[in-house]
Formats: sequence, C-alpha cells, structure tokens
Amino acid sequence: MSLWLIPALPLLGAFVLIVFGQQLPKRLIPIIGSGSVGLSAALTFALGYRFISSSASSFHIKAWQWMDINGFSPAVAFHLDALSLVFIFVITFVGFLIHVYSAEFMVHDDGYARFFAYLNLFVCSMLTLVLADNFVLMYLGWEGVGLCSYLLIGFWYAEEKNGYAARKAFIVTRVGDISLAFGLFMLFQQFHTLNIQEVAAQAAQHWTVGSETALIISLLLLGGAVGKSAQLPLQTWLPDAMAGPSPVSALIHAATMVTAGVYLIARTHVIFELAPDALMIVGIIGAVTLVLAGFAALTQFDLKRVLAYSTISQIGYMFLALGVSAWSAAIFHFMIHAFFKALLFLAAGAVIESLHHEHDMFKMGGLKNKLPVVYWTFLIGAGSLAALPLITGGFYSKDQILWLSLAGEHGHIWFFLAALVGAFVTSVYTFRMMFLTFFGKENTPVGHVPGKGMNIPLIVLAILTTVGGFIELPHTFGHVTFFSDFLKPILPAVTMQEEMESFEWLIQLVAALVALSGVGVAYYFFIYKPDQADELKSSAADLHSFWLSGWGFDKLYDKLVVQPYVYLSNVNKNDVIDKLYESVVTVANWLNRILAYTQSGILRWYIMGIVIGGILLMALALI
Amino acid sequence: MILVAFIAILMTGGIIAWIAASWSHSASRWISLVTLLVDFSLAISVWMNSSGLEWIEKFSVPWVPDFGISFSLALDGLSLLMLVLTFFLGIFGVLVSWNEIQERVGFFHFNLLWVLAGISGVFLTMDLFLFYFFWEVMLIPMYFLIGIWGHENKRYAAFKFFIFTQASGLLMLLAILGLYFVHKSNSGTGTFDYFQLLGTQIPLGTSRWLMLGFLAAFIVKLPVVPFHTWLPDAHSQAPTAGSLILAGLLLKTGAYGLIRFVVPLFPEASAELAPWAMLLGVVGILYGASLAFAQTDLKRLVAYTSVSHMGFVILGVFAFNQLAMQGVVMQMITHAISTGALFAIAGVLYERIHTRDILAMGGFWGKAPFMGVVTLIFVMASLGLPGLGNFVAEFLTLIGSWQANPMLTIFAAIGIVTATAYSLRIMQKVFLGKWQSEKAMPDLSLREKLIFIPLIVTIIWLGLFPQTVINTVKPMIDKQFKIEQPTSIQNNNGVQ
Amino acid sequence: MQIAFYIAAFVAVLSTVMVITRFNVIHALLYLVVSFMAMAVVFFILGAPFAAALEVIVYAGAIVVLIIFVIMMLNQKEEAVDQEKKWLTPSVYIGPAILSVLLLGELIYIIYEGESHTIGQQVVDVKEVGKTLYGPYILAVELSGMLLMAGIVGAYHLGRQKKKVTHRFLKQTED
Amino acid sequence: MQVSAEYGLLLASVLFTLGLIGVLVRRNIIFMLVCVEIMLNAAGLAFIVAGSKWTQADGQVMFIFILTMAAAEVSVGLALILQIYHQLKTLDGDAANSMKG
Repeated sequence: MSLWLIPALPLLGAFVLIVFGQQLPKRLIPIIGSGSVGLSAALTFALGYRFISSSASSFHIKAWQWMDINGFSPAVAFHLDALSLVFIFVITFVGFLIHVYSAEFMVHDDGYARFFAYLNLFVCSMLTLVLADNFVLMYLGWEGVGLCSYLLIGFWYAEEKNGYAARKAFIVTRVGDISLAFGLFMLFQQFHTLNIQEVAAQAAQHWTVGSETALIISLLLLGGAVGKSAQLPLQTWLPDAMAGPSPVSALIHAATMVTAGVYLIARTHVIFELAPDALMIVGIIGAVTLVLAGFAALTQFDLKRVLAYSTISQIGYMFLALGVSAWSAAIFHFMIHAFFKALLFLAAGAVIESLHHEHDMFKMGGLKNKLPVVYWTFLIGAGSLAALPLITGGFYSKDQILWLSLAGEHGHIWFFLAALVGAFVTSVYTFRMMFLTFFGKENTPVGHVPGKGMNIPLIVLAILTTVGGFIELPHTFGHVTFFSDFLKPILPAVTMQEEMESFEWLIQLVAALVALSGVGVAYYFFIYKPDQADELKSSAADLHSFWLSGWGFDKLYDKLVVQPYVYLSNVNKNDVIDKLYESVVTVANWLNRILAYTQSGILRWYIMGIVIGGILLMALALI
Repeated sequence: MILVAFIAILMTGGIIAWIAASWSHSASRWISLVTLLVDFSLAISVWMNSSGLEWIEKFSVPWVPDFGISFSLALDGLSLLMLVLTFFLGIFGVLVSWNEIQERVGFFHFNLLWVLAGISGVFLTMDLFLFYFFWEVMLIPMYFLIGIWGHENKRYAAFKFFIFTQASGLLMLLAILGLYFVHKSNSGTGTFDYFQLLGTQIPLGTSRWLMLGFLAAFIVKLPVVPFHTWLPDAHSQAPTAGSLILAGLLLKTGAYGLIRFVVPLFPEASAELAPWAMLLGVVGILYGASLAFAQTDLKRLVAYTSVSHMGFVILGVFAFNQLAMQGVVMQMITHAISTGALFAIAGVLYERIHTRDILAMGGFWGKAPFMGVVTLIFVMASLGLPGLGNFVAEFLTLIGSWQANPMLTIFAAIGIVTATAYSLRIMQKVFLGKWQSEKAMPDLSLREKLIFIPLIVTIIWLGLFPQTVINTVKPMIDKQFKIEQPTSIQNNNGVQ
Repeated sequence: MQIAFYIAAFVAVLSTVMVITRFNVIHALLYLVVSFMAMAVVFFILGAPFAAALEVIVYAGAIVVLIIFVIMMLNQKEEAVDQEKKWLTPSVYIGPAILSVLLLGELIYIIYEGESHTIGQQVVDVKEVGKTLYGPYILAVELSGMLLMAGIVGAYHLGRQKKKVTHRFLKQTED
Repeated sequence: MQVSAEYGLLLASVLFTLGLIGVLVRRNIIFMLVCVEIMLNAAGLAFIVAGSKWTQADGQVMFIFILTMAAAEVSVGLALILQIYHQLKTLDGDAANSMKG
C-alpha cells in the first residue's frame, strides 16, 4: 500500500530542493517541486478510487514505532478514512495547482528553489497532520505547518515587517498549540493512549454526555483549533500573514493550514459530542468570528487583507457548522472554500503582480478588459464567496450551514441570524472588492500579463468551484447527498429539530435574497454612487478605522501582553539575581577595605591589638 | 577494563597533544581528534554490543581500602549515552577550535581532553569519593579554558564559574562525608561505594540535609534559577569549544547527578522536595526565556536558553515517572546537540565578523544560505519543533510532569511559547532582515560543514527514531521506578 | 630577709621605670643593668642561686653588652635624644599606659584570687637544676642549642653589610 | 627567707606591665627590644616564683630556656635593627611599615 508515499514524496522533493537547490538548473526546480506534489495528487486519486471501491472503512499503515515508553506508544502511522481522504484530496490537488501557478509566479525570484522547498515541506506536514493515526504525529504535522507558514510568510526576509508578521503568526498559533498539547496530556492521563481511534472509542465508552473532563479536554483542543484556524481570540495573525507571496496565502492561509482546526474538531467530534457546552462554545466562536471578520473585511484597502478577513469569516462559518454538529456541512464548506479561496488568492496574486505589486484596491480598477481570464475566474470565485444562488458552489455549502444552524439539533436562532448577517456582509465586501478592482476607470497601468502557467490553475479552480457544489444538493432541489453519504461512516449526520423541514425553502430564499442584496448594496456604493461610500466613510470615521484595524485586537494584545513582556525582559536584561551575587562581592570588598585599614604596618599597633585581646580574654576568664 | 581505557585514553591523549604542540600545532589538533575518535568508536561498539541488562560493564579495584574508597567504574544505559555524547561533542569541540585557537595550542588541547576525561569519569564512577575527585578534575581545566582562551571579560567569568561550582562542590563533599558516616554508624563498615550506600537507612531529618548538599552541587551546575548567574558569563566568555562543552556536557553532569544520586539515595527526602524542585524548574524555564529574549549578545542569549531548557530537566526529574525521566534523558542529549550547535554557529559568526552583538548582524541568509539553514534547524530544535529531538524530550517531560502536577506543567508549557519568541528573534536578527555590514560573509567551509551535518543528522535522527535511546536507558529507569513507585504516587496525590 | 626582698623589688621596679622613660639609650641601659641586678637579688632570695648567677652573667653581662655594641655601631648623635623627646609625648603614652595598667589590675586580681603561700624556705641548688635539665628536659636543651645556633647564623646573615636589598619584584621600580 | 608567693608574682606582673608599656610607647626600636627583654625577664621571674613554691628545679630550668631564647632573640633582633637602620636611615619603628595593608 502506498499511503506513506503521499506525504513522503513532497518531503523528498523538499529534501532535494534544500540540499541541491543551489546547484539545480532553474527549470528543474518547479518540475521537482510541482512534480512531487503532482505525484502525490495522482496517488491520492488512485488510492481514493481504491478506497471508495473497497468496502474497508479505513486504510492503515504503520511506518515505524516512534516511541514506546510504558504505554505511551505513538507510531509513525497513517490512517486513511473518508474524512482524511477529503482533506488529502484538497491538499494534494489544490496544492498541485498552486505549485503549477507558482512555477510562473515566482520565476524571477532569487529564492525560487527555497520557495518550492518550503511549499513541498508544507504539503508534507499538512498531509502528515491529516493522515496521522495518533495525536502526537498529528501534533508533528500541526507544528510543521506552523513552521512552513512562518518560513513562507517571511519568505521575502529582507523586509523587517515580513519577519515581524512571520514571527507573529508562529507565536500566536503556538499559544493555541500549547492548549492543544494540554488537551493531549489530559487525554493521555485519562486513557493512556493517544491513538485517535482508540481515544474516540474509549471516550465514547467512559464518558457520559456532559462529562466535565470531556468539557475541559474539548475546550483545550478547541484552543488549538482556534489558534491554527485564526478564530477569535487568536485571529490576529492571519491578516498580517498576507506578507507572504500570494500562492502561499492561497495554499496555507486559505485552503489548507488554517482549516486544520476544523479538521481537528471534526476528527475529535466524539469528544465534542460528549460535551455539548463545548460544542456551543465552538458555535459561538464561529458565529462571532464570522461577523467580526466580515465587518473588518468591509473596510480594508489591501486586496489580500480583504481576502484574509474573508478567510477568517468563512472559517467562522465552518466552526459554526461544527458547533451545531453539522459535521459534513463544515467539511463540505471547507472543500468548496478551499477551491474558491485559493482561486481568489491566486487571481489576486495575478492582479497584484500585473500592477507592479500594488496592493491597494483603490489604486486598481478597470482591469476587466486587460486581464480577462483573471476577471472571469475572479468573478466565479467571488460569486461563490458571496454565495450567489444556484450557480455557485459556495451557495450550496453555505446554505447548508445556514439551514442547519437554525434547524439542526443544536441550532439556534442567534446562530442563524449571525450567519445571515455574515452572509450579507460577505456579499457586500466581496463585490466591493470585485467592483473596485475590475470595474471603473484604470488607475494603474497593467504591466505583466499572466501567462498560461498561471491561467490554467485559475481555470481549473474556477471549474471546481462551480462543479464542486453540485455533489451535495439540498432536499429542495435534487437532494444529492453524495458528499455527506461518503462521510457518514466517520461523521454522523445531523439530527434535525422537529417541524422544521418545511421551512427549508424559505431559508434558502432568504439566503439568496440576502446575498443578492449584498451585491446590490456594493453596486450602489461603488459603481452607481461612489461618493456615497466616501460620505459614509467620513461620517463614521472612528468605526471605520476600528474595523480597519480588525476591531483593535492587535492593539489590545500589544498593550496587554507584548509590551509588558518586552518591557519586563528589557528591564531585567542584566539579571536582577546576578545583582544579588554582585552584592556579595561588594560586601566582601568593603570588608576587605575595612580590615585592611587595621593593617597599618606599625608594629606597636599590632602589639596594642594583642594587649586588647589579652585584656578581653582575661576579663572573659574572670567572669 | 574498557571503562578505564575510556578515561585513560583521553588523559594520555591530552598529555601527548600537549607535548606534540612543541613540534607542530596541527599535530596537536590531529592527536586530539584521533584520541576522541578512538574513544567514540569504542563507546559506539560498546553500545552496539550492549544487552538489555541494567549494568553493561563494571570495574572495581580497591584504592584506599581503609576508608572504603575504591576505584570503581560502572556503565549502565544512562552512563553509556552520556559517554557517547561526551565523545561525540568532544570531536566537534576539537573541530570548532581548529582555526580559532592559535595560542598555546598544546595546552588548550590538553585542557580540552582533560575536561572530557573528568566528565567521562563523572559519568562512569560509582564511588562517591572518586566521583568528587572527577568532579574537580572536570572543573580546573575548564577554568583554564575560559580564563586563558576566553573573550574580553574572561578573568571575571572564569572566577565566577570556579567559585560557584567549587563552593557548591564543597557542600556536596560534606554531604558525601555525612553519608559515609551515617552508613558507617548503621552497618559498621565505612564505604563510599554507590551500590552499598544505595539502601542506607537515613533518618528523614538527616537525609534532608544530606540531599541538600548533593542538590547544591547539581543545581548550581544544572543550573536552576537562583544559582544560574555564573552560566551566562562563563558561556559567553569561553572560547567556542568551551561553550560547547559547558552547555553540552558540564550542565549535563548536574542533571546526571540528580538522576543518579539525589533521587535514588534520598527517595523520601526528594519526594518531599519534589513540588518545590518542580516549581524551581518552572521558574527557570520562564525566567531564562525572558532573559534570553532581552539579550543582544548572541552567546549570552544562547546561554540563557540553556537556563530555560534545563528547567525542563529538573521539572522532569522530580515528576517521578518514567515518561518524564525518559524526557529528561532525551533533553540532556538533544539540548547538548542543539545548544552546542548554536554556540558553534556563534563561533563561526564570530570568526567572520568579530562580534557577538546581534544588533550588528542581519540579512546573512542572502550571503550564507547554508549557514542559514543550519541555524534554522537548530533554532527550531531549541523551540521544540516536532521531528527534531528536542520535541521528543520536551513532550515526554511535559506529558510526564502533567501526571504529577498539571498546574506547574501549564506554566512550564508557556515556556514553549516564550522559547518561540527568543528563538525566532535569533533567526530574525542574524539571518533575516537587511544586509547591513560590508564585511565578507563566506558560507560554511568544508570543515564547518563537517561539524554541522553530523549534528543535524543526529538531531533529526533523535527526533524521528528516539526509541534507540529510550531502549538504552529503559533498564535503568525501570529499576529506579520499581523502588520509587510508592513514594511517587503518594507525592502525586499530595501535590494535586 | 623579707626586707631584702622588698628593697630589691623596689629597686627593680624603679630602675625599670627609669629604663622606659630615658631619652638617652645608654642611660636606659645602665638602669637596665640595675634592674637585672635587683632581679638577681630577688632570685637569690627566692632560693634560686643558679638563676641569680645566670641573670647577672647573661642578662646584665652578655645581652646588655651586646646592645651597647650595636649602639656604638649605630653611632647615635645628640639629635637622637631630641628625637626621642619629640617622640615621647603624653598623647602617645597615655593610651597604652592605661591599657597596660588595666592588664596589670587584672593580673593582680588573678594573683590575689588564689590561696596565699609562702615561698623561699628551701634552696633549689645547682645540682638539682642540672639533674633536671639534663634529665627530663634533655630534648629541650638540644632544641635550645639549635635555637642558639640559628640565632648565630641568623644574626650573621642579617648583620652583614650588604648593598641595599630590594625585592626582585620591586627591582625595576626601585632603581 | 620567707616571702609570700603573691609578692613575687606581683613583682613579675609589675615588671611585665612596665615592659609592655615600654614596648607600646617607645618608637625607637632599640628601646622596644630592651623592653621586650624586660618582659621576658618578668616571665622568667614568674617561673622562678612557681619553682620556688613547689621547691622544684623545673622553674629554674624554664628560666634557663627563657634566657637562651632571649639571647638568641637579642642577637637576631639587633642584627635586624642594624639592617633596618641601614635601609631606612632611622631607628623609628613606625617607619618600617611597608607591610601596611
């Protein structure tokens, strides 16, 4: 069985590129880089076909025993089931497309080999993360993707601010990782195993619904998920992470790595099911994040920052879906989101590159005719993001979440309202971006026009975005449940609240209207009457800058955590404790000076000392 | 006999290297290198042939029989690993000084090999008197290494190092003598033999004091936080090989002492102390990390990271379970390699730009990408990236200490976040950012690559296949926890 | 005979006081001889005739003569006496004197603490002293012989007229 | 010849103290040496008194040893005085203070 080859190939690619990167001829670099991931993708297809056609619920392969101490025995072993198959499909296939795109996008960069090495390493780590059969190996992948994210955000290392963004991303996600680690420690303490399947089996056996341990553990796991997936309150790193090259943003910060949190929660859904309170918190985090990030996206100038906030917001949807136990809906949205967000980022990258690295949307405009392929694919992606009804994949995936957030067993009217508000805002900012970039008059002359290498991935992704939606259709039209059936062995279906089913079409109608009205609003403000937008902006300048800064979270953390820590460590740079020992030295020196004073060198003085000593001794003897 | 050979080869090699230096400097270097290679291959062959027994080799002849002193050496899994590590790092110690040391070359190599001999002795000896002897043997050449070939503030650093270790070593001597007399009054025969002293029944009050004596020497060496201040000075002032050996091996003798002597000899007293010791460990982790974050001297920064990492050792030792103990052993090895490598990088940079100030560096990646990759790997090791050895160590330690004391483990794990902060700061200030200076920055030479590639291979090997190491120490740890089990459980309940 | 003791004691004390207060060294030495003579008398009264004889021969004779020789070698002038006068002022001697008197007080107190004895009834003669000296104390005699030897050699070595001696470490700075 | 032992010891103490005062107040090293002789002599007297009390020869033996020592001390001391005078051109004891701390 060649399961292990899937992560091993990109690792091999990375190794070759790191070690021989400098010596390799330039045209060979993308071939190795994309080729290794392409092979993985092909293997994934082959394996996926075998998996679907076979009756086994999972494939399992153990490469070697990693550690074995007294019951703690994580192995380097891979476990393929429906859930991980979806993930590795997205990772390898979208990853491959992005590699192909990067082959042209990065061609003039000095660090061409380095870039592909990092990307390959990332793919390997991400595959390890989703294929791991135990939590420790998953943690390896988990941290590995963090490392690659750090390296790729800081890829253009000469800029100080890129380095800062990279470190911020690493450190903030590490805060979440620690929480995940605690969760693992507690799991091990409870069950003496960290094998995912065994943990799931034991959890179901030993815990009852609402168990306190389950609650604590699931909250700790959630902490990890929140950090990696840039959800409240650890979302601040993602907008800054856009300092990396656009393909990186597409692969890591949109399609794959940031959804690791979704994967984690889906993977441990057994534990979460046992802790309804934790699930509720997941839902609340998702709901709040999607609304907050949506409003923040409304005010951004930077094209990529809009997409970053939009990613946060869309992952918020996935969390919301997880929170209402709509597991397969979350995964479905993950997949569709991976397609259209990767598409949007790649297209944005093409736009930015053709405008000489101009990120500000207000300086773009009128690109509709200059970059037709980019325009059309971007439009398809944007439509999907805004969930325009019927024709886009995004509509079907998001609609399912909207519906289940109300009608699911754990659904709630507030969840639904938040999702609805989010949908409206999404549609507004998406088309604001669309209109500002591609419509209106041309503000910056177009330089480089993307070639075939960049266009083909865009087109493939655009097709996927559209087609992907049709594998899971709601009851009201078609009722195709291919995707959720596929996941059913792993992820249980949603239990519906009673007497709700008849409303489904109503909800869909509302969602569709909201999305369309969002487009309308965007049209009104940015095409029809652009002055109105400025007026609105100046009338609520404070709110605007508040949203622009992402609700002030950066400032808050800066004041609350970063500055005090930096201040304290700088104050203590020379180590207070050392002063203590220095004071011992000072006292010794001081005593030395005092005692030296008594050594006058005069003989009679010493005799005097003897006499005084004699007197005292005698007096002592007499008393 | 082979155990004596380990030490004797180093000592003779040292003397020959000293003499040879009067002919030619490079002869001295080659002799040291060959000496270490011989010892290393011997140690490896012992490792290959070792069975699963607790004691692989033993050797003992009476020395001063009237006082029960014997020249007693013994090798178990832990000693073996430490010994292999000693010779392994020793080789790199010679290699990094190849160009750096140009004055009194012979005496330098003599001191280098004798430090290593002392360290090997410490790891091998099973007689407390002999242990103290080797403890001192290891101290004096190190003092010379710092004091003669160090940087600008070498005298101060050497004195500080000497006074701290010597003062705490004397406390240990007192404790050794105390133990001797307690055993003598119990059994009628006085002995310094470790195996005979093991089961000594000591009244708890006495045992507390004796343990503190041992502890003093070990936690100063380790170092644990209020006693750590010698370390940044010694590390930053020592020549590269000195820093490498200090960080890689000398600190480990403290950890080794904790595992070998403090816990087995005084089980009850150390169980009593455990929560406080763990607390000190946690304080060390956070305090060291915070100081490391503020430093601008590269070697000083790395030195403080040692303080932080060694906090995990004491945390793990006093967690009293197998996982944590395995983690501690891993930590000893991996920290030696990763920190040693970082010091070597600092040395390599110092040879090129003659400064250790990270504010004067920046953007070296463009000029020296190979060095950048090497540094990246070891920086990642120091922040505990999975796949590298340090992760195994820290994860095992934490998962073990979680069973003993979750609250402290939470704080210890915060140290991992702070470790991220300071580690990335190294990377940022040195290799990323803009190229500032006009100085030439050649990439690593062949000799330097020869230093770093084996280190990289080892750290990755330890990260992916730690089971070899785990199996080697397993008999020793199993044995220890057969004795420890009841007290440790009691302790756990008490702490929680 | 008691009266003889008191007189001798009085002479000894008085002459010693004169010794320590003279400005001229030779005068002081003359008083010192007197003091030693008085002591010899005391020894005799206490029944130690051999000690008395030695006191006169060695102390009053040899040692004092030795000191006088040295003073002659030093060739002290009149200024020396003036110098002594300048040195010996009340502010200098008050403090030490008070301390010493304090010590004396303590000694006296200790002496009168014990029981009272009468002494000097019996003479311990030379024969007895000799037997003791060369009997149990023979080792000490040997040692004192070596001490004297060392004294001679030391005195010879130190007393030699040499070029100005400077320590080898100080050579460079002294020149 | 009957004298109270206290008087003998008293005389020894007085002489010792006088010698001590001499050592303390005089700056001329020859005087200091002379005063040391007085102190030694006083100590010898104390031994004689004690020997006389027990009518044993040991007191006188001790006196002889003190005498020997005094002789040796004086010879070495005088040699040192000569040396100091040559070096410092003065007999001031306080001038020889190069061991000042």
